Amino acid sequence: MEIIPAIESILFVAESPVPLAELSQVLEVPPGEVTQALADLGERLSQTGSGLVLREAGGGWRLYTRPDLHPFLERYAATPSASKLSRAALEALAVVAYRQPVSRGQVSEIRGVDSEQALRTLERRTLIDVVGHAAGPGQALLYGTSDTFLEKLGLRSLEELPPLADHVPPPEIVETLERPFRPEDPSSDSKS
Amino acid sequence: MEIIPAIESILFVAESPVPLAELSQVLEVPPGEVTQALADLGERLSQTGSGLVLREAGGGWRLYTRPDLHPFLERYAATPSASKLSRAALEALAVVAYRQPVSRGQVSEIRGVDSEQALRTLERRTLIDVVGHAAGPGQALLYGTSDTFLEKLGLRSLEELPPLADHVPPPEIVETLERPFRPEDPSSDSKS
Amino acid sequence: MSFEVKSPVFEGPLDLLLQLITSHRLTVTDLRLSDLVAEYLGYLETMQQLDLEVTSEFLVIAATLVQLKARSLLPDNTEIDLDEDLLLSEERDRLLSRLLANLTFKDVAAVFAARLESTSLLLPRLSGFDFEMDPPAVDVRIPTDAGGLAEVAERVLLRSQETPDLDHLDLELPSVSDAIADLRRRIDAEIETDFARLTEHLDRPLEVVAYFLAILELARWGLVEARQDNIDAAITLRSTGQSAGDLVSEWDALEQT
Repeated sequence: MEIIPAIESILFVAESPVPLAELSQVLEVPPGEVTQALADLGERLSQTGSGLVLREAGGGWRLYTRPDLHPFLERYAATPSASKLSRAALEALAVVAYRQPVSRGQVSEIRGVDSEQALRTLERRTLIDVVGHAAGPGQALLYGTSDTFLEKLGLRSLEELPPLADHVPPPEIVETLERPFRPEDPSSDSKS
Repeated sequence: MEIIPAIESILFVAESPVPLAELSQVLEVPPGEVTQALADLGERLSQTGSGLVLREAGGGWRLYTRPDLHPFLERYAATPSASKLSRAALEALAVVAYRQPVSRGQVSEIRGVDSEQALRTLERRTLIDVVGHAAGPGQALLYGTSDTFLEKLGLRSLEELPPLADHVPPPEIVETLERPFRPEDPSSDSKS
Repeated sequence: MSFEVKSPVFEGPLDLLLQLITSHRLTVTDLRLSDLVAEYLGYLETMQQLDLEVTSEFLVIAATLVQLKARSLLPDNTEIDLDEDLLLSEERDRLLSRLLANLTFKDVAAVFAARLESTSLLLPRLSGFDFEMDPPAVDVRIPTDAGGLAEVAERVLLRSQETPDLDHLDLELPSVSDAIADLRRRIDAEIETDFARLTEHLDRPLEVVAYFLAILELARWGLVEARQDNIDAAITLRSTGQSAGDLVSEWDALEQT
């Protein structure tokens, strides 16, 4: 009977409402049982005085914070730990600031790690915006910095960003990195 | 008695571990009561078979999915697992953890091999961070571990790192190491 | 000299020395320096580059070992230069303490690896505030100023330009079987997806290669349909909906050896 906690954990990490069919598929359990388990989960949350509620919305199921607790969350939003950007987000912000417009793939490539989460955080905090789409098959979203970004750094315009040192590779070189995981640099791979 | 669900809702939305002091400040409740409420919350989660667990690590408290449910979350496509750290990166991380602030040269010296790649990997994963510059002509960058490191290792603070002495090889191994260097070793006297 | 890739591959002279000692292949009196040199040169070949720092360190270690060996071969009544002897024993002690420190940190690394492995099963929630109507205005704090941001950008951009990561040299090759298992789960769940999306979480080119081999295998079994309209297009993948039963990949057997 591990379906209920399994559903709870999936809804906890999910970025958006999860459709019943998807839960059923992931758990390999018929939709009817999932529906029952969802009802049990909702029941448990309300009976044990949890701070979370389960709701069906937007074509799926999702966990939310209890609306009557939102005043606490408003106050939490103002604390240092809630407002501070993580190191990963700061790196992504620096890349977007100096290489905009730039796609998620490019940011990930430059940083050397997947940067989806970091960009999502920056977007949520309105430091970056989607400013266009890349040409080409994928039409990847392109990000740029926002007015909030300028305001927070006390800049009037992007031209006021301090110039990077001369030894930093210019964007043209970075462009060639766009295709993920190209074969290694020919200069270092002469032996194979 | 709404402290427990209030804490639960804050930890639900938090993007990093929340320090006890901040919870106390947001809830306007003395730290002692918050500690009690955290204990009660952890207790309720485990007793009601929740899919979530409460942990203290990396300077604060945070909710996580239960480890045994990880297979379900892997199947739920949103959670690709990060690739494991290489042995080189792990060893460099060990040196940084116990010798911080430490320069690349010092890490390389201790490991007996150049550690630039390893340190770069650790920086990408935000497990280490540049924490300063060495005095002196080169002004080498100095590395230290990050809050992410503490959280990922399940440590409250660096003081919780076990003493390095616990990791020194046992006498038998030291003996083995010394043997080749002892010309007067009786075992090698009998050689010819 | 052969190019065989050994597992575990040693890292540098200190590590090599440790491995030789702990595998009982080395005592100073019967030390065959040629072995040490051969192994080390093999190591350099796999690195495909000559790291001067490491090489000079290797020479220091080798010289110390040779001196120790010479000393041990002298009859006991030979007159010895005491200063030289003292220097030699200092050098020996230094080498020993470095070996000890090295082993100590290897032990720490093993503990870290185990801890990281266990906490990797714990997933935090990352989607932030969940208000549907009116999320609170989080007062974002950029923890640096414009100059600091430029420094971060410089570090990240320089890092991106540097030589390819050689980390794979000290790791076993990524497992194709694991990639197959991962892909089967995810392609099933996502119904239709593409190769870039399935591999975007990977750090290393070799891992991507493993995933590519895995896709070929899955296509061969008829579990996955792969399509690419032209050479620049994304490789789209869809599950054929066929159940695989207990198909066993040849990779399983291959990778177990």
